[in-house]
Amino acid sequence: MNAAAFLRRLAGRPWLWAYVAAIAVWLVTILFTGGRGAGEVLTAAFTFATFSVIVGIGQMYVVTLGPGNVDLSIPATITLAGAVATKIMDTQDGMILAGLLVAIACGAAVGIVNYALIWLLRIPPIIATLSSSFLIQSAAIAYGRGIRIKPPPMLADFTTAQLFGMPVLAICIIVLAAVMELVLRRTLYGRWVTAIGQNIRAARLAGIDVGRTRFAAYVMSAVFAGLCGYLLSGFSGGSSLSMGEEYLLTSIALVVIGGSSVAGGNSNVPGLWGAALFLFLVVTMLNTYGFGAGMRYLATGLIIIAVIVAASARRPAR
Amino acid sequence: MPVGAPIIRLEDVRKSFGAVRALQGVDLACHPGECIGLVGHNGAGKSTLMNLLAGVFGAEGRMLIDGIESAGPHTIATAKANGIRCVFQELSLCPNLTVAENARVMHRALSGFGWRGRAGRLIVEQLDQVFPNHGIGPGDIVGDLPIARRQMVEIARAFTVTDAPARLVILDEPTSSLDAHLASQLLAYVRRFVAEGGCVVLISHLLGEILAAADRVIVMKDGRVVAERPAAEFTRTSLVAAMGTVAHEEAGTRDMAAGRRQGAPRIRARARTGGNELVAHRGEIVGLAGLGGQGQSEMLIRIFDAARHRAPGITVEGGSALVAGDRQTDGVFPLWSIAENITITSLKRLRSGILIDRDKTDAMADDWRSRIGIRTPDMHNPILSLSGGNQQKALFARALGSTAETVLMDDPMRGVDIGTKQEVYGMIRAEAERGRTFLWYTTEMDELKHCDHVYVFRDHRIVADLTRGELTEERVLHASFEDVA
Amino acid sequence: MTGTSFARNLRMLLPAISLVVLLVAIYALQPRAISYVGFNLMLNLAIPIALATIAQMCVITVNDLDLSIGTYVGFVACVGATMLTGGVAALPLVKDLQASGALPAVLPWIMQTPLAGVVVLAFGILVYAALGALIHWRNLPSIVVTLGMSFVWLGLSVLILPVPGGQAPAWIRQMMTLKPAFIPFPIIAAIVIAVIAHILLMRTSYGAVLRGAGGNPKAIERAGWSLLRVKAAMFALAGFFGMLAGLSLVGLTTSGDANIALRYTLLSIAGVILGGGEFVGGRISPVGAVMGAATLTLAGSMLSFMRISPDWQIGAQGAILIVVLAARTLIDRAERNR
Amino acid sequence: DTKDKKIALSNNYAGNSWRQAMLRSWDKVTKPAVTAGIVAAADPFTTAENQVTEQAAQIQNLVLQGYNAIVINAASPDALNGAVKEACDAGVTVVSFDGIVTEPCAWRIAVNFKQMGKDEISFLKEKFPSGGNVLEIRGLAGVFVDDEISKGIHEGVAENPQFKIVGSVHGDWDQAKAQAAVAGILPSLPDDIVAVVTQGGDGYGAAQAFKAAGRKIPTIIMGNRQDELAWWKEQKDANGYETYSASIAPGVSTLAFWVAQQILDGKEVPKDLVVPFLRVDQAGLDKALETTEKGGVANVEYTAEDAQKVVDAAAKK
Ligand SMILES: Nc1ncnc2c1ncn2[C@@H]1O[C@H](COP(=O)(O)OP(=O)(O)OP(=O)(O)O)[C@@H](O)[C@H]1O
Ligand SMILES: Nc1ncnc2c1ncn2[C@@H]1O[C@H](COP(=O)(O)OP(=O)(O)OP(=O)(O)O)[C@@H](O)[C@H]1O
Ligand SMILES: [Mg+2]
Ligand SMILES: [Mg+2]
Repeated sequence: MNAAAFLRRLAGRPWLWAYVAAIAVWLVTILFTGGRGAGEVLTAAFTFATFSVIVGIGQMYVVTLGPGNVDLSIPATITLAGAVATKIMDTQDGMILAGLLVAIACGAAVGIVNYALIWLLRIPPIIATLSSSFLIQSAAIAYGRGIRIKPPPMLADFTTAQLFGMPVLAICIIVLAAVMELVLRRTLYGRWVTAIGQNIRAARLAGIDVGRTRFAAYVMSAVFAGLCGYLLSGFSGGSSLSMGEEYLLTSIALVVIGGSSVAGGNSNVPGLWGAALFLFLVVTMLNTYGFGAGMRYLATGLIIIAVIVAASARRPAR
Repeated sequence: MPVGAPIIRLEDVRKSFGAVRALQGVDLACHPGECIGLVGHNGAGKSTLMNLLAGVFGAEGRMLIDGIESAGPHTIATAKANGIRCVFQELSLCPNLTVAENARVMHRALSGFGWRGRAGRLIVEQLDQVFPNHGIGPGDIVGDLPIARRQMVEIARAFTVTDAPARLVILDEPTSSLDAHLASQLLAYVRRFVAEGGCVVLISHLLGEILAAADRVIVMKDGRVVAERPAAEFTRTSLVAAMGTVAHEEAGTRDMAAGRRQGAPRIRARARTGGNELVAHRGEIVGLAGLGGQGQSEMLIRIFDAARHRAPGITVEGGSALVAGDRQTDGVFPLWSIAENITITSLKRLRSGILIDRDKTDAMADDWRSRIGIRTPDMHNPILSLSGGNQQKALFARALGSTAETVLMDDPMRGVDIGTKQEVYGMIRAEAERGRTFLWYTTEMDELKHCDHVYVFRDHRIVADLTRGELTEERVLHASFEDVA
Repeated sequence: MTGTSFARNLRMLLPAISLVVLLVAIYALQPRAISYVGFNLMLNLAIPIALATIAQMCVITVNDLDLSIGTYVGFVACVGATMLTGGVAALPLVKDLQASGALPAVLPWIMQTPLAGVVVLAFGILVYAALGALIHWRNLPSIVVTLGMSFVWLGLSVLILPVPGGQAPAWIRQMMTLKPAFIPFPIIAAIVIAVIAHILLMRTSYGAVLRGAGGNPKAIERAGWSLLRVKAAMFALAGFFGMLAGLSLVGLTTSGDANIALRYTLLSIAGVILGGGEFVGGRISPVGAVMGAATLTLAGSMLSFMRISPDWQIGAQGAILIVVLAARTLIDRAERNR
Repeated sequence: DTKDKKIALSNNYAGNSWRQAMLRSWDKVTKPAVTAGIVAAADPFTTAENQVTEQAAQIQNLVLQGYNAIVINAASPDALNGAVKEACDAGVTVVSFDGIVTEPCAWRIAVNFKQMGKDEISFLKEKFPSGGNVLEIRGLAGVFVDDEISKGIHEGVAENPQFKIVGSVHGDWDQAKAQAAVAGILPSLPDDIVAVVTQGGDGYGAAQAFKAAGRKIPTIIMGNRQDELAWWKEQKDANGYETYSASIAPGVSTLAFWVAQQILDGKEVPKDLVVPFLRVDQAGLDKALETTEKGGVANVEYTAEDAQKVVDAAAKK
C-alpha cells in the first residue's frame, strides 16, 4: 500500500480528528513555554484522561445502542462506589481487592437498577438514569456523609505510579481500551450492540437477544463507573461526594468528540483517548495562557465546535 | 402509440455513483396519454432514472421539458412545477403526520386558514377515486396504518392536484405492498388517468401488471435500455427473454403427490383470536395467504419469537430465521456493509476462538453473492448502495445462510426481479428438500403455487387450509372475503 | 384502527392525568397549597421551565437535542438583568472602567439605551438559527454542537456578569408578578404558552412541514422543501422560546446569574418526555410539554411537603420521576392488554 | 416566646463534606432545641441540584408550609431575591448565612470573604518578606464567594507587589478537579513557586499535584479539612512545614438558627452580622486535628448565648 492510500484510509477514520486536535492544542500549549515542560504536560494529560476514558468506554457502549440511550448515572455511581470502597478498605492494604470487588458490585447493582427501570417500567433511558442518579447520590450521602477516608497506601501508590513518565494506570487503561475495541469490532456482543443501535426492530428480527445485550451494556457502563470511582479515590486521596460531578458531561463529550455517532450503531474506542487528551489539554492550554473563566468557557466551546465541524463531511450535494 | 409532443424527453443521460455506473446513456420520452411500463432486473437503473425525472439529483445528458431545455438545473421544484410527480420505491410519507398533513406537505398551495379541511378533502377524494372503499380517514396518523394503506395514501397523494397539474406520474413499484385486489384497483385508475391525457411510468417486477396496464414497455439492463416496444408485442415469455433471464418458469413444479406430511410437526401455532391451527412439518413449504394485513405477519413474528422464548399456544422446534419484506424498518442495518448485513445471524459459526474471523465472514458473503446474484463490485460496500431488490436478496442470504430449521418469510419478494425470483424459488425448494421448513406469507397467487399447502387468513385468524391440489385463485379469494366464505 | 387511536388518545391524556394525581396528593398533604396564593407560589417558577421545555421540544421535533438550552437561558437572564435594563452602561465591566476613570462618569445616550439588550437577544436567536443551518449543512451531531455551545453561552454570561447581580427590567418584573383576579397568573401563562405553541406547531400549515421533517426528512426534501430552512426555523424558534424563558426567569429572580439555569437542560428534556413527546420521529405534544413542566415543578413542591429525611431528599426527586413515568407505562400496558 | 414557631433550613447543595458537616451541626443543635420546646420545628431541606431556580421554588414551598422563619444558605446572592421577597411579604423571617442574599428584607450572617483572601497574602508576606511566585486556585466561576475571595487575594497582591500570581486555575471547589487543573498548568509554570493560595478545601489536591509532578511543595494555604490538616501535620513533623488554614465554620448554620429564633422572639437584631472565619495556625494544629472528626471539617457550633454575643456586638457598632 502506498503512502497516499494509507493517508486516505487514515483520513477516513472518525477518531483521527480528536488526535489531530489534541496534538494541535498540545503544540500551542508548549509554544507558550518554549518547549519547557512538554513531557510533563503529556504525563498529566494521560494521568487525568485515564479516568475519563474508563467511564467513556461504558458510556460509548450505551450510546451505541441507539438514539436516546445514554447513562446519566455515571457521576453518582462514581461517588457511591468510591465512598463504599474506601470505607470497606479503611486504609488497609489487605483489603484492596475486596474494595475493588465492592466497587464493581456497586456498579453492577446500579446497572441492574437502571436497566430494570428502562425495561420493566419502559422509562426512557435519559430519565431513568437521571432519576436513579438522584437515588444513588442520596445513597452515597446516607452511607458516607461526605466523610473522606484515605485509600490504602498501596492503592494510592499504584494509581499514581509512573513508568518512564507514563502513568502505569494509563497503560492499563490503554490495554483495556484495546480489549474493548476488539470486543466492539470482533465479537458477537459488539456486533449485536452495533446492530441494535442501527435498527432495533431489525436486530430483533435478525435473532439478536436485544434485551440481554442492552442489559449488559448498561451494567458495563455502571461497572466501569464503579471502577473509576475506586481508582479515583485511590488517586486523589479518598472519595468525596462531588468527585463524579465532572464526568457527566465529560463522558458524553468523549464519545461524540471521539467520532462515535450519537445516533448509535457506529462507534470506536480509540477516539475516546484522543478526545480525553484533547479535553484535558484544552483546559491546560487556556489555563497556561491565563484566560479568565469567561474567555476559557467561550474558547472551550468554540474549539469543540471547530473540531466537530472540521471532522464532518459536507452533506453530499444533490 | 405516442400521442402529442413528449412532456419530458431525456437524451443520452448518464449517472454514476462512485464506481457504479447506474445509467450509461439512456434515451426516454414520455408522452401524454400513455402508460409506459419499465422493467429490468434489480439494479438495472430504473429507480435512478426515475429519480432523475423527479429532480432528486442531476446527471449528465440533455433533458427537455415540453421540448425546451431548462436553463437552470432540474430540481424537485421545477419537476413539480411542470407536473411531474413521483411515488418513490421507499416510503416517502411522514409517519408522524396525519394523512391530511401528508397531503399538505406535498402542496404548497394548501396553506392559510382552513387548510386542514381542504387537505383532508383533497386526499380522501383522490383515495376514493383510486381505491374505492379504502377505509382511510384524513385524520389517521400514517405511522398507525399498515404498510398497504400507507402505500395507498402515497399513491393517491401523487395524483392530487392543487396549483400545479399532474401530467406525468411515476410509480416505482407501487404494488409491492398491495394485494391483488388493491393492485387491480390501482391499474384500473392508471388506465383512466391515461385516458384523460396523463402519462404514467409504471415500474414493476410483476410482468402481468406491466402487460395489463402499459401501452409501451421499456426494458432496462445494466443501465441501458435494451428493448422498447408496444406492450401488445410482448408476451410474458418474450418480456422475460428481453430482460436477459432464461425463462424456466414452470420448470420445477413440485411433486403433486406430496400432499400433507405425516409425523411430528415442527411448528404448531394458533392465532390469538382462535381459528384453525397452523401446522408445519419438516421439509414443508407452507403458504400464508389472504388479503394484506389480515394477521399473517403477526403470526410469523409470534412464531419467530416462540422459537426463542416460550410462548403460549405455539411450539417451534429447531430455531427460526426471518426474511422481512418491509426491509427499511425490519431488515437492513443501514450503516453496515452488505457482508455484515448478511452474516449477522450466522456469526456464531464464523468465529475462530471468540473472535469473529474476517476470512470466514468474507467467504460466506462472497459465496452468497454468487449464489443469489447480488449486484455489487464489492461486498464491503454499504448496503444502502444496493438497489432495493438487491437489498432484499441480501436479506434472503441472511436467512438462508443461517442454521435455522425454519425460515419465516414475510412477503419477501417485494421488489425482487423475476429472474432472481426464479432462482430463489429454486433455492427454497432445494432447501425444503433438505429438510428445512418454510412459512411463506405472500399476496401473489404465483408464489402460492410453490407451497405444499396454504392457510388463508382473514381477520387475524385462519379460515381455510388448502392443499396444493385444491389451490386455485378462486378458492383463495373466496376464503379471503367474508361474504363469500 | 380505533384501538390504536384510543390508546393514542389515552397516552395524550396521561400528562394531564399525572398532573391531576399530583394535585390531589398535594391537596392531601397541604390543603392550603391549593389556593390562589398557593398556585402562585408553587407554579410561578414553572413558567420559565415550560418555555424552556417548549424550546427543547422544537429541537427534539427535528430529531436533535439541545444541551445548551440551560446555559442559553442563563445567558438571556444575564443580558436581561444588565443590557436590557440599562444598556451597555449596566455591564459590570463598563462600571469598572468608569470607576477606574477610563470612561466618563456620564455616558452618552447610545450606551444607556436598552436597545443594546434587544440587539443582543436578537443576536442570540440568530445564532440559534445559524446553528440549525450548520448542523444540517455539515451533517453534525447536534449533541456535540450544543454541548460546545453550552460552554459558549456560559462563557458569555460570565463575561457579562462575572458575579451574580444586575436588575431585571421593571416591566418584566411587573408582568411576572401580576395578580389577576380569580385565576393565578402562572396558570394563565401556562395556558397561553401551550395554546401558542400548539397553534404554531400543530395547527399551522408550515408546522406540519416542520414536524414532518422529524418524521421523515427525506420525504420533506422530496416534496421540495428546504431542510436547511426547516432546521434553521426550528432552532430559531427554540432560541425564541429560550429567550422568553430567560426573560421570565429574570423577572422572577429579579437579577441575573450565569449559573442560574444549568438545570433547565435536563429538566426541559424530562418535560418533553413526560409530556408524551419522543426523542426521534417528530412525535411531540406542546400541550403535554407544558403539563410535563408543571408536573416536574409540582413534584418538587410535593416532596417538600412530604418532609423526607435530608439524606434522601435528593433521592426522592428521582423516585418521584420514576413513579410518574411508571404510572404512564402501567396505564399504557393495561390499555394494550385490554 | 417561640415555642410554637417553626423554622426551616433551605440548603442548595449537599455534595461536599463542608455542607454535610453544616447539616450535621444543624441537626445536633436544633434537635435538642425542639425537644426542649424552644421552637416547634427546625426542619432542614436540601435541593437535588445546586441550582438557584430549584432553591427559589423550595423557598416558596416552605412559605406555603407555614414556616415562620427560613434560614438560607443561598445558591446566589441576587437571584433568590424574588423568592425571598415573596417570603418576606408573606410575613416570614429570612436569615441567610454563608451564601447570603442581598434582598434588604433578609438578615445576613456574612463572612468577610474578601478579607479571607487578603489574609492569605498577609500571611505570605510575613513568611516570605522578599515575595515570590504564587499559584491561585479558584472556585466555581460566576459564584459570588469565588469572586470575593479572589478579589481579596488580588488586592493583597496589589498592595504587596513582591508577590506575583503566575497562574490561576478554577478547581470548582472540587478536590479532583483542582488537582487536575493544577497538574495541567504546573509544567508551564516557573520552578520557584513559593505558595499556593486557595479558597479552602483544595490544599490536599494541590499538594498531590505538586508531588506527582516531582516538584518541591510550596506553602499551601489550607481550608480546615481534616485530610489537609493531617497532611500538614505529617509534613510539619517531617520537615517543619509551615502554613495556616482557614475556612468558614460549618457550624455557622447553628448561629443562623439562633439568630432566627431571637428575631422570632421579638429581639431587635441588626440586618448585617459578621462572623469571623475559623482559623487554624501552626500552634493550634494539633488541637484542631484532635477535635476534628476523621475525614470531616474543623468546626465550631454556636449556642444561644454565643448568638446573643454576636448580635450584641453588631448592635453596638
Ligand atoms: N445512492 C446510491 N449510491 C450508490 N449506488 C447507488 C445509489 N443508488 C443506486 N445505486 C446503484 O445504482 C444501480 C441502479 O440502482 P437502481 O436503484 O436504479 O436500480 P433499480 O433498477 O431500481 O433496481 P430495483 O428493481 O432493485 O429497485 C445499482 O447498482 C445501485 O447499487
Ligand atoms: N459546589 C458548591 N456550590 C456552592 N458553594 C460551594 C460549593 N462547594 C463549596 N461551596 C462553598 O465553599 C465553602 C467551603 O467549601 P469547601 O470547598 O471548603 O468544602 P470542602 O470541605 O472542601 O468539601 P469537599 O471536601 O467535599 O470538597 C462554603 O462556603 C460552601 O458553601
Ligand atoms: Mg428500484
Ligand atoms: Mg472542596
